[in-house]
Amino acid sequence: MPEVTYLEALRQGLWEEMERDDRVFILGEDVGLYGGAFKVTEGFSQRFGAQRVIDTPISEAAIVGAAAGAAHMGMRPVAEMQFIDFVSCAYDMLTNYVATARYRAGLATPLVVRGPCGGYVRGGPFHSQNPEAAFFHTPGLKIVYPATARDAKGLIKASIRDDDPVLYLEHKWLYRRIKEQLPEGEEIVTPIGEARLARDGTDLSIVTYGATVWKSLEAAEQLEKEDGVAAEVLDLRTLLPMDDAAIMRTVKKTNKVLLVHEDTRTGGVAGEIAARINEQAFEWLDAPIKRVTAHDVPLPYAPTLEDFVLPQTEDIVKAARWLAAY
Amino acid sequence: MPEVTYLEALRQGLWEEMERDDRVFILGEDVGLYGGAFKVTEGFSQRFGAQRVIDTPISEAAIVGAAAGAAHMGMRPVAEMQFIDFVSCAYDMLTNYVATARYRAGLATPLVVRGPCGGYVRGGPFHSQNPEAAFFHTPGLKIVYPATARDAKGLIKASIRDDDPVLYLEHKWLYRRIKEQLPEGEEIVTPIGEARLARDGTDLSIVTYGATVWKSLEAAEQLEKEDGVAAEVLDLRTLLPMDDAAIMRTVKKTNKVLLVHEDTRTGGVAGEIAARINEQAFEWLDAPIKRVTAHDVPLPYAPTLEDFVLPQTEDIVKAARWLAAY
Amino acid sequence: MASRTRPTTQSPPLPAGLTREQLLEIYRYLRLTRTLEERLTALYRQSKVIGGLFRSLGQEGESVGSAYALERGKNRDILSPLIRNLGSMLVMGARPVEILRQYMAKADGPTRGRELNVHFNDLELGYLGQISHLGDMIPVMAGITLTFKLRGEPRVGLVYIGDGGTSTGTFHEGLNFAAVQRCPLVVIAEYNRWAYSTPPEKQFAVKDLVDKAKGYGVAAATVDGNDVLAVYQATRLAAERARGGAGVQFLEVKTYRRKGHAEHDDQHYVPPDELDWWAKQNDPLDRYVKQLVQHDWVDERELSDVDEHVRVEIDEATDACVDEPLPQGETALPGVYANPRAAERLWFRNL
Amino acid sequence: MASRTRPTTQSPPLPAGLTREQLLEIYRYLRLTRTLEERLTALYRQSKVIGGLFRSLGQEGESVGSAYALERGKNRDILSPLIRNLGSMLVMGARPVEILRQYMAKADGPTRGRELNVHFNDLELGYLGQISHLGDMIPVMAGITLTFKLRGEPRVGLVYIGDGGTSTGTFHEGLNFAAVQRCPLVVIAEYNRWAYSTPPEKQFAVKDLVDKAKGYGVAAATVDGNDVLAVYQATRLAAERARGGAGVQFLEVKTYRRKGHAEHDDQHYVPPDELDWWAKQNDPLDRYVKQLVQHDWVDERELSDVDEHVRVEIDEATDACVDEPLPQGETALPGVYANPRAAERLWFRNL
Ligand SMILES: Cc1ncc(C[n+]2csc(CCOP(=O)(O)OP(=O)(O)O)c2C)c(N)n1
Ligand SMILES: Cc1ncc(C[n+]2csc(CCOP(=O)(O)OP(=O)(O)O)c2C)c(N)n1
Ligand SMILES: [Mg+2]
Ligand SMILES: [Mg+2]
Repeated sequence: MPEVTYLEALRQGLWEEMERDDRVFILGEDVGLYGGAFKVTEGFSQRFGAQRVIDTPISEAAIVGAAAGAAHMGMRPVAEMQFIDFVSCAYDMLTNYVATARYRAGLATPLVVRGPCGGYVRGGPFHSQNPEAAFFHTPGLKIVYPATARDAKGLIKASIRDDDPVLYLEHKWLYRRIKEQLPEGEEIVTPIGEARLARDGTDLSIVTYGATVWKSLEAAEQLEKEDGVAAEVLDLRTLLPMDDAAIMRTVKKTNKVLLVHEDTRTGGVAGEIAARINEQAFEWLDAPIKRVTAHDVPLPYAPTLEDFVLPQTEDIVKAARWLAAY
Repeated sequence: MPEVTYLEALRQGLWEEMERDDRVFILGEDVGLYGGAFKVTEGFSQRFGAQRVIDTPISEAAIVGAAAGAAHMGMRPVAEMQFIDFVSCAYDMLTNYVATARYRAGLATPLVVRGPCGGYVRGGPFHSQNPEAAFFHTPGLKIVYPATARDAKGLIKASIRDDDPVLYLEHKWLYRRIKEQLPEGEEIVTPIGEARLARDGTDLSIVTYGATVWKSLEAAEQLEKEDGVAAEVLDLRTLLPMDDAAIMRTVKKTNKVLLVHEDTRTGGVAGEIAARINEQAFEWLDAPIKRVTAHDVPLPYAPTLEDFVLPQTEDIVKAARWLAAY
Repeated sequence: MASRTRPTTQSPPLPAGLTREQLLEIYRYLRLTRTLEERLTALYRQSKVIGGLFRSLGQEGESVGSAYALERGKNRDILSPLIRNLGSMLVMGARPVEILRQYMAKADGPTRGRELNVHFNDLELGYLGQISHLGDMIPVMAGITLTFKLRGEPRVGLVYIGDGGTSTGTFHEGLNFAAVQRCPLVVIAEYNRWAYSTPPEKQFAVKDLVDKAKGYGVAAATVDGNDVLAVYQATRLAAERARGGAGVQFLEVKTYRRKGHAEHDDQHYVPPDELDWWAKQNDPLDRYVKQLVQHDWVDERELSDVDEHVRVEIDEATDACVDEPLPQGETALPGVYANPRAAERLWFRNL
Repeated sequence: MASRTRPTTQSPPLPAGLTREQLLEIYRYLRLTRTLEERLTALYRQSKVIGGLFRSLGQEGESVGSAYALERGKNRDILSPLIRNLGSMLVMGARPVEILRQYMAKADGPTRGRELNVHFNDLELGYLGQISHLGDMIPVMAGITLTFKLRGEPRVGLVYIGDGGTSTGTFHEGLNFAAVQRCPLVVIAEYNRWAYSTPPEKQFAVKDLVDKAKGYGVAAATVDGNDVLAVYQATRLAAERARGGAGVQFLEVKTYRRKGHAEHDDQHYVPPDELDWWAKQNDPLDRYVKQLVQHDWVDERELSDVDEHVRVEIDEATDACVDEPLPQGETALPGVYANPRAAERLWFRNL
């Protein structure tokens, strides 16, 4: 079985869907001959032609709006944001037009907006964002955030096939860092809305997604070795709709929860998860729900600052120890 | 003491600040001779001239961006969104440019973005929104949301005087519905960041803001009369930064919390509050934190639908009873 | 009927390649639009219309004339109307009873009470309702027409934008995108003197909207918006060019908004005699009727027959729906997703 | 020195109202820009520059020429540079050591490691760093220049936008806003053939950027961006017009981006001999030097003196900061608000 990176897995998923379904097409800035800023669509233009891999002007609102129009007509557009930070320019279009189209007016709007997000790469405040919280509040959208190569592939395929608009967040720190053996020939489709148990444990649960899945796994290893604490790690994979059942399962099993995300704290997704656990499993809690997140600042550029602001493995370890001892 | 509406109180506050400080100016669509879609700036253009009450093109991003530029130069701009729903078009400008300016670059950006928000008025999905959750996740912004005439006045004055950018949310259902006696001559300035105890109680705490403060007070009356339950009502007034101390005070007093907001549930502000209570007062909780919110749908137009989707007094009563009995 | 009394050979040549029946049909749509809006005004005063009421008085000509120039039928051309393009929707096949139901938020309305005024669609018939955020429909229509082009379908799209709406970023991004892609899109820019209370001088620094087309490299023209047949002809030409592969066509229609932004607006900002002049000297229906009659294309009795039919039609439509129920509250919940994960719970009502 | 050997009366008239000293100063800024970027490239290869490196090779002329046309000093004109306007910032008074520190994320850099490359400001000196989101600085500069106008200050603003950046909604909204308000704003639109890998044909359907000005009702002109003095003169004229109350001035500069979008970009999409032609035939420094020397405005030794001084200056600046520390982690926290409610807690590190 060949070993593929997270980025290559995503690329494969996109490629296979383009081969399978000629309604699928790609649009975005520099996605054509250049192959995209991170080379996710490298070779696509050569294979599928300029009609199906469309270089656009620097117009995120138009990219998303045009994708919506095409989706209404039965196409399956995949819109790339060069960096996900620029999806903020399409905020109105995505939340007001796209997300409400079915509810308001019965319009089918199957589209995918995808792009590189996340920090740990010294990208500074505008090339490192995690935009999930801004869109998490939008009924009608789905949001997926793969942490593994397998899910990078499985979720892009599921997103393209889904009949709802999906925001697909891919972590640029994982692009080339994560490798996995993926079977050739097997069709990998990760169901949207299902979390993944990334590590079994009994003493406490770490609920997380994206890059911090890996930090959490590292922390869990360390806890096991150094403290004999067995931490369970739940990788949410889909943020909207959220897999409450999987969350409650792990809470009810370990009775202690640590919520971890890379995004800033106030208004982040962890708040919603905390509220849901409270509502659905309050009596099972043996300790307060804890959060490990970024600090509430724009993400700074200097490595020392970025490392300080973003959650690190040792932060997770520390919080988990506190919980374990509670 | 004259009785003034919420809208008139806001108007007075704006007017007084314009009189007091000639760096203050207003810009927005139809704010000049027309006086704004809801007549908040009626008469301002006549008094202060077209240079200080500027009618703009339909360009929310430019309105907010230009306000930022003027603020850098020492002005105190107040930008009106005709309906707050359109602030989504300035999402990038407000979150990326305005909110980060001080942190990134030490730029002073004292500006106010204000506009009518909220439902219960049959405005349909695009004239009824509550945008706080989208901006609540933005370090660098402040968000205020008055529920009373006094605070409508006191918070607009505080917002204009604040050295940080403030999103001032005014509820259009309250505009002419709420009246209050306000002393003439007294300077009313409501400190940003301080919640208000709207009603004293001992059995449970309702934490809320905006229009649902009134629904909560109504519910509390009913609970008192019908159940002998004494509900405390905390009006947050400022959402960002949040008054954790006031929240924890009431939680530690009553040990049961109901979070109420008009905004949709998933990703709403209540999630963050739940997480904070959990972190800061877990051991004081005698029952799960409950939420009463809108359903997770775009807000529909028909009165029957809107009333069903938005939280009503009876919903609060019902949830409070459940909590009281827990 | 009337035509029998005068053999067609004696009639002057018919304009714009239209038949007599078509001329009458255009008249019918004009009258239908105006009468329907008058009925809506009456219902608004009775508080039966729930939200705001937006009139197109004085602009019926450009709406009807431009829509009439499209290919209609199942899965043909598609237009995206604004609040003042009720006429365009009627031409594309929206029925008065749907409009009435929608304004009154009836359970059986096209959006089952979810959306207001003309915000609804029938993509097969060829109209896509706007959302409130001005400008957003331009990128969306760019995407629809991009699809026509990608698939090689001989269809065009048409999108309206107000003088005020041209100031939005989405107008710019969408028009530029469509221009680069040479989408078969007709953009109708409505110069109607007002954007709410804001006059063009405060909205842009060019004189005419057509000047804006120059920045996008698209074909452009201006037409008298209150001359129905001129609008029809100009749009027809634009649509055929777009259909033929000539890319985006920009058409400015000069017209005038004779009512306030919505019914609550008292128009105090309007110069006193302006309204009067447009009502008396430049009403699109009056002008059209004069043309029809002066050229002997139809006779007046035919027109009053239409008026009468329209009145009856609107009466019947009103009677059919005015007492219909509003939707049941619970119907507010489903349909947010095509594939919801599971039945939604009624959280707080389910304790 | 050199001037002593030839009395000025014998010199040909100096161009554009500039003195010999000014001509040399312009040369110094050009050389400083290029040399500083070369140094940054070296530091980038040594991994001392932390993020991406953006070069303005071939565009130094338009940056320096346009900025040099502004009134400089304390609280005079203000410009907002893009990543390829390092030269403009240097002209306004940014110091090479600040640029070096910023690129290397040093604690003593102008943003103390918070922001990257040229994203920093000194509003008193007259430069306002961009944010990454293209187009956003146009509305902001509209607001700055609106303030100049409201206060009656004789100051102008200048904002740069790339050929790609003109496709953004904020470009449109900001330019239109400034045009209506007749803000004293000069917009420099840089046609440099590329937006990342995207050529103008895929970015817009007009031929030249100056065509876009027509949609805004602003004065517009085009200038050869690689002719420093022409850019200086055109900008000077535009700035003086804006200062005089003539409203927004749009100036297209024709130039060419000779390096990739950033250092990592191998430019495989660039036609083979294009780079060569621009390097050999149309380098702004070469052209300027030729002008200076051919007209005998300065002599070559003066130029090599400048080169030498610049080299020393950059060496010293590099030495001064290359080994400086990065900021301490905790310094990441303060300064989000002018009036924070209370000291921020280090939540999860404070258990
Ligand atoms: C992005 C946005 N901002 C503000 C509004 C509020 N608004 C609704 S209609 C209108 C005026 C529209 O003027 P114009 O485009 O000329 O259309 P007209 O009413 O003349 O048909 C405004 C400002 C809106 N709908 N969308
Ligand atoms: C709104 C937005 N979308 C996308 C990007 C990513 N991006 C950065 S530079 C660039 C190309 C810019 O081209 P141009 O404006 O011509 O400037 P140049 O690089 O040629 O100086 C792109 C697409 C961005 N910075 N902002
Ligand atoms: Mg108009
Ligand atoms: Mg360029």
